[in-house]
Amino acid sequence: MNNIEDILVTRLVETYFISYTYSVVYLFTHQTTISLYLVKHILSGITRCIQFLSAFTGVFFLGGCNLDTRMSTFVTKGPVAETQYDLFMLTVWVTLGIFIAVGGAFAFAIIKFRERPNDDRPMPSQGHGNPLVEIGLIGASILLLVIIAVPTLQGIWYTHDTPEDPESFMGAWYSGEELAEEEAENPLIVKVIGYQWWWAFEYPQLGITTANEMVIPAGKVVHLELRSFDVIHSFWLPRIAGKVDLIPGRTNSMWIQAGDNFLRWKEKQGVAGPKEESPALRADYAAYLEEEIHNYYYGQCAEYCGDSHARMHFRATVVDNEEFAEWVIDERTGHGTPDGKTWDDWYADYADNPDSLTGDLNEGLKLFMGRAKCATCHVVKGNPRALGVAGPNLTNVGSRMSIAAGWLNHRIEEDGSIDLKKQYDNFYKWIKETDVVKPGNRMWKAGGGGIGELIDENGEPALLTEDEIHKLSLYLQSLK
Amino acid sequence: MSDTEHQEDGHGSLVINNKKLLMWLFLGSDCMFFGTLISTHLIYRKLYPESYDPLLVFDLELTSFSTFILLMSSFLMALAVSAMHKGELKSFRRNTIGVIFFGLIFLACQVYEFAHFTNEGLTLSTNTFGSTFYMMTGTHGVHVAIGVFWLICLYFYSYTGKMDAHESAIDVEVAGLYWHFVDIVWIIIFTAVYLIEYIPGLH
Amino acid sequence: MSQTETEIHAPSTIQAPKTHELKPERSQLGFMRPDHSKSVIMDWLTTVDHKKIGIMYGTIALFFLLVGGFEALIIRTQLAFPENDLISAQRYNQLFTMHGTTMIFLAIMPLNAAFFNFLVPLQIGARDVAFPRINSFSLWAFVAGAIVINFGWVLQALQVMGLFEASGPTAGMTDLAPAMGWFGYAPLTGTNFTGAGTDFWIMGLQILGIASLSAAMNFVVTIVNMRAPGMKMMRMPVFTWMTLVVSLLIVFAFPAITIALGQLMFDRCFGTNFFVVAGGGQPILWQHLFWIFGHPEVYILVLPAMGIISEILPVFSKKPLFGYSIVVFSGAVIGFLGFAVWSHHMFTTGLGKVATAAFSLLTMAIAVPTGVKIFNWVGTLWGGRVRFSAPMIFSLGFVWMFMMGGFSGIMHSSAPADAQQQDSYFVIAHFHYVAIGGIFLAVVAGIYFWLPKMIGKMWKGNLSTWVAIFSTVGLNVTFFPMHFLGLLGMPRRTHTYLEGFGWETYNLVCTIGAYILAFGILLLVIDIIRCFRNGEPAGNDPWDARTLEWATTSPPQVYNFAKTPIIPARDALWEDKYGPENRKITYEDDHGHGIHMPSQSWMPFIAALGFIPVGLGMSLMQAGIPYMGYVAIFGLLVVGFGIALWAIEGPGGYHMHPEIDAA
Amino acid sequence: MTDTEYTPLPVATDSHKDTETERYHTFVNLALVLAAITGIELVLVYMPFHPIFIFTSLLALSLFKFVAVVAWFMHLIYDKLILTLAFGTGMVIATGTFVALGFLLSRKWVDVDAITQF
Repeated sequence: MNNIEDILVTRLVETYFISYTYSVVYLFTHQTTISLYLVKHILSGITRCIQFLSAFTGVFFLGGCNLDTRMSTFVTKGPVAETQYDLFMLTVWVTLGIFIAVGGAFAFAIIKFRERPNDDRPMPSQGHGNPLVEIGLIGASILLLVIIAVPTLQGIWYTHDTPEDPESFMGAWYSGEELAEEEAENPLIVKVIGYQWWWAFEYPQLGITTANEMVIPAGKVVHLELRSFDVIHSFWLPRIAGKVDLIPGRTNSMWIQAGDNFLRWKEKQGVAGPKEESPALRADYAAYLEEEIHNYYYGQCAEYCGDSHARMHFRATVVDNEEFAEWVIDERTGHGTPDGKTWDDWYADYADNPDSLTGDLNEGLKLFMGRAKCATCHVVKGNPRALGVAGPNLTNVGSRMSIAAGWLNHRIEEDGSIDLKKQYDNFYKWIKETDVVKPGNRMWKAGGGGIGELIDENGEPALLTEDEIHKLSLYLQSLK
Repeated sequence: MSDTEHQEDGHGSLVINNKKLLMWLFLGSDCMFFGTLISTHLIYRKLYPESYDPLLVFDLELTSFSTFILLMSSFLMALAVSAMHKGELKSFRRNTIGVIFFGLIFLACQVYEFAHFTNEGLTLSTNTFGSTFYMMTGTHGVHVAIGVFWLICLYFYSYTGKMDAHESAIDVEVAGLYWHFVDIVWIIIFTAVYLIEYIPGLH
Repeated sequence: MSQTETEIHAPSTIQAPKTHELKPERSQLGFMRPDHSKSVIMDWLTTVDHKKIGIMYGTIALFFLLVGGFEALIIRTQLAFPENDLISAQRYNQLFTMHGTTMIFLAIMPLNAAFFNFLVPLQIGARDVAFPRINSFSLWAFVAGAIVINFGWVLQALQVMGLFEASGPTAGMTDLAPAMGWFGYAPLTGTNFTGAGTDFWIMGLQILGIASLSAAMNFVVTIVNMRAPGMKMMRMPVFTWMTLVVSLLIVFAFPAITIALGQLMFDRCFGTNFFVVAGGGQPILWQHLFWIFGHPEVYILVLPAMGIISEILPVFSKKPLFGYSIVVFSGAVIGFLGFAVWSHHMFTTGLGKVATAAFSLLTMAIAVPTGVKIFNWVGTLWGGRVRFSAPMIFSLGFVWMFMMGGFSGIMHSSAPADAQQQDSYFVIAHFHYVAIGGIFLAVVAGIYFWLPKMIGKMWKGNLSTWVAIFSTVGLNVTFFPMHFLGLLGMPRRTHTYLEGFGWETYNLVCTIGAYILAFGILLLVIDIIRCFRNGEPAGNDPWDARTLEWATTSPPQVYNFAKTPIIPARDALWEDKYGPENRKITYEDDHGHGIHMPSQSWMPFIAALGFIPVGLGMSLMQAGIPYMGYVAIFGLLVVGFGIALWAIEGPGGYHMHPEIDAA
Repeated sequence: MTDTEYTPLPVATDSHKDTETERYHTFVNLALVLAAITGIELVLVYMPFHPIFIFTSLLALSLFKFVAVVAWFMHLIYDKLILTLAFGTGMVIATGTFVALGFLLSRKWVDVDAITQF
């Protein structure tokens, strides 16, 4: 091998080492400035050429390096995700240590012991190893793993069982009515059921069901029961908790909590004594929930579940206790008819004299109940004849920030309100081309019952017209 | 049969006959096959103890009989291998035909059992019990059938005059190992699948 | 192929002491054996020579590596931009399923098998493997499995060209290519969710399992029994040791998947309830059975890579492997522990606290022997004289990248942390660092190291450096950002994603990286072709190597060693070259008998090809096409007859007399 | 082997014959024992003992039968250790897997509503 090649290859190896140290290090420097200084000291002896390379790597990652994103596991908003994140960072620090030690030794060995041109060193000694070194290294690696293992075990125990937190018992915070006596000592329970490709959220204690967008109170433990209707799905709300699978034939459970409870929050604030209690503290705590926790969270199915797996999102809105109670009442009440008639009257007119029901909303409702066959699969609370359970519950669908299991969004990110124009477009798009938005969807083709299979009296295909879709969209938008 | 090609070219470190080692490895592997099948069966039994009562169809007398038959065939197989090592071709044939005969009886019992169970309403698709039971015992039955076929081949091969006490003894021994394995699998199945169902009040 | 040169090197029989013409003889069936054929095709189809079989494994595996890489490129292109609609969701799902299946079963495993086949008999000083015809059977069964598994693509291509339509008798042919992920989680593999592609996948994997099992048993017997005199277990090269461990893993792990696939096939074809929820089936059981196989499979893939590296590092440091016995022992421990950690793939399935904790700790435990290997590699370099030849560059890259993959592995072992990482792009990053940074780089290192031995030609020029630069840079640009993608919440196996989740830049960078990596692989292919076409003769020992395979000619003669070597020490060739007098290799006298060579045979080829009608027949029968059950039975008969005739035809064999050449 | 230079070995040496005869007696005795054990098993399940006792006894008896066949009929005690290792590894892994699966899959999380078969 000639000289130039030798140098080239040495450079190549150096480049490996340096660019890797730097890029891994960059991840951690994001956390604290202290570590940045530390790393700077470690890197201080490195030449200009290397600094150029690091700068290159830095720019490369800086470009896309915003860790506070919608589904980030870095910026956590709940004790479960926080525990998981802390453990992750622990493993990161431990492996970083090993990386620096072993990688350093490795790089040193490569550079120090490389063959030089006209090398006249004697033949390396043909030693077969050193038992003491071996055993020492094995011991050291076991020790390092114990550092990870102990908190891991604590973490497993902490994140596994729903904690008995008196503040989270329904009786302690839920102000709404109609709560069975024995439920007062339970946390809020939500049954999560996965379907291809949407989510049902049932609140058995409150007798309500919603779909794709769950609502939970801030700072309270929520117990989730996870089931699947067809194939395996996985419930993942990254900022609040890691995932647990929904497996057909089996019931899994997990617990989530958006934001800390009062006790944990106090500990983090460094307030002396767990018994410490004062209205001012309570107010601070409420402000913490209000500012940091009340929000709209993004989740997604994390286990491959067929064609439209990528489009199986869900959302969680975290609200305060009062808002939660209001939301429950809203859900329970459901919807009346478009022009305030009773449902009985409306149905009487619908049967005898449908033409008397005019206006876009009434037309939309007629389609909903009739030609478009929506009511065979969807529930709209209040409407006594919309009782189908094969599809998502549409009660208050107009208040949701997204439709089609989170795929079509109309939330204005700045203030969290609904973009009505966008919402209309989304409904329109969804009804018009369900199969394009979500390939394989049963709303489009359900073996003869889907809206992509609608037929007229002669058995000819007769999809919904643009006008009909327009009216249906308006009607659905009015469900809020 | 004569699968080993050139073990003679193996060198001084030859530890053990190639074919024999191959067969033992296969049997080790087969342990995992049957381990998986039996695990599946027992796990579903454990998960759904009430879903099906196998005593509705099981017939312990018949199963014990076929177990006994299989044990005895294993005994005869051991004698056949021993005879082959001693170079007693006649004794080998006598014992082998006995093994084949017993193997066929076992298969007949199993066919009868399957037919009987099906008549009683237990099929592959009735429930998990049916699925796991038929697949497990069926796989075992296929093993027995292959063994019988193999022994029949060896039996007729012994008339070609190409058998010798050295290489053919190994061939017979390997076939014998396979046969014994089929027997021990049945020993486990007999206890784990049949007998324990009869213990009163275990579930 | 230049392999025909081997024939020219074959000893000229005219000079043999007994005038011993090499002519084909009749088998016990009365057919002419296909030995000494002038037809190259016939020679390769019927060969039982482990070297030719190895080369065929390697060639086919490289082809599938390119196929799988192409599939990956389409996947990455689709993901370059949010809400991209380059390909449909279904096509994307087929692509990632087949990408995984192809890479694992049709690229990496056979690449490893190529090295096993070519090297193990040479490294232990044997003439061939213990059962040469079973070896040939394994190769062709692998080919049959590959055809069955990829048959869906063929049909789909025909469909696109308008030559095939799912109607009439073929109306049941939906989902032509498999689309349920390479671990096929039930119940997505059930008949209500997926179509014919799943059947091709099941049957193809089943056939590949038979191929792997028969090959693995063969290698165990070979390594245990066929070692040259003096080649004690603790004198074997580490690569041979890893082959032994991997073969045992295959022997004990594959039955689990075979049974699971059998149960699944019964569910689909005969209405059983193993994984059908309504009938009481528990889909979770599939996951357990799959990973009982699947985790050892991970080590089946990676241990040979570790073996290759353990061979190359000593050669280019001019030092023996540091801590040989502990490297060997840790390999065995990894293999054994590999059976006890399967549920760490299932931390999110709700195993319960105790089981989660147990599997979490066991997974951490398995990091220790893996770490030991890395320490020992560093120890090997330490104090040596490191030469940066092509194989060494890739080996050093391997240690580096494999370490990265190992670290994210440790992160996974902490079950609560894994709850965030599982099924996200973080996992993708982890196992691609292991698979590309680890296995692929090691295999490339192995190709650069051993190709001169295989074809007798030396590499030309320095393209290898560029291969190294492009593939490692490409690999890192592709997969390093994926750690962030996963931690920012992007689930794997999603055919598209919405804007606004902070994933756009990372995905674009990953895609660019994938093309850089692809360019590196393209350069590799070019380099291999250049070596074949323009390589200078390599000589027996171009790298100043240490192990026995370098003691024979390049390429080795059909009989490997003219005389059986007697091995006095570990690193036999090195001791022979530089060691004291009492450690030189001596050779056995063959007493003028010549070398007994096994005869070639058509039967393994025929028996293995019978698997194609079995696989396709069963799959198409499930899709409801008439008479396909008979096709499957016909295939089974072909397999059965092939094996029976193979048994009856007798092993045959002939003698060669290389001593004249050797003199 | 169709090796032309192959010379068939003498059929068997006397000592070889003696060991085979010795084994013959072992085999006969073992066959009797195995038959007897099967009989005992058969009776045992109908005995009014505690189920756990019967279960344990059955386990022990079938284990004995298993080991006996493997050791004597299959010549494992006469053969090289490596064969025991090859088979034993398979047995250990299979048993371990079975036990682990038994612990991992339990009735308590079965979603009975989803199963329509019964």
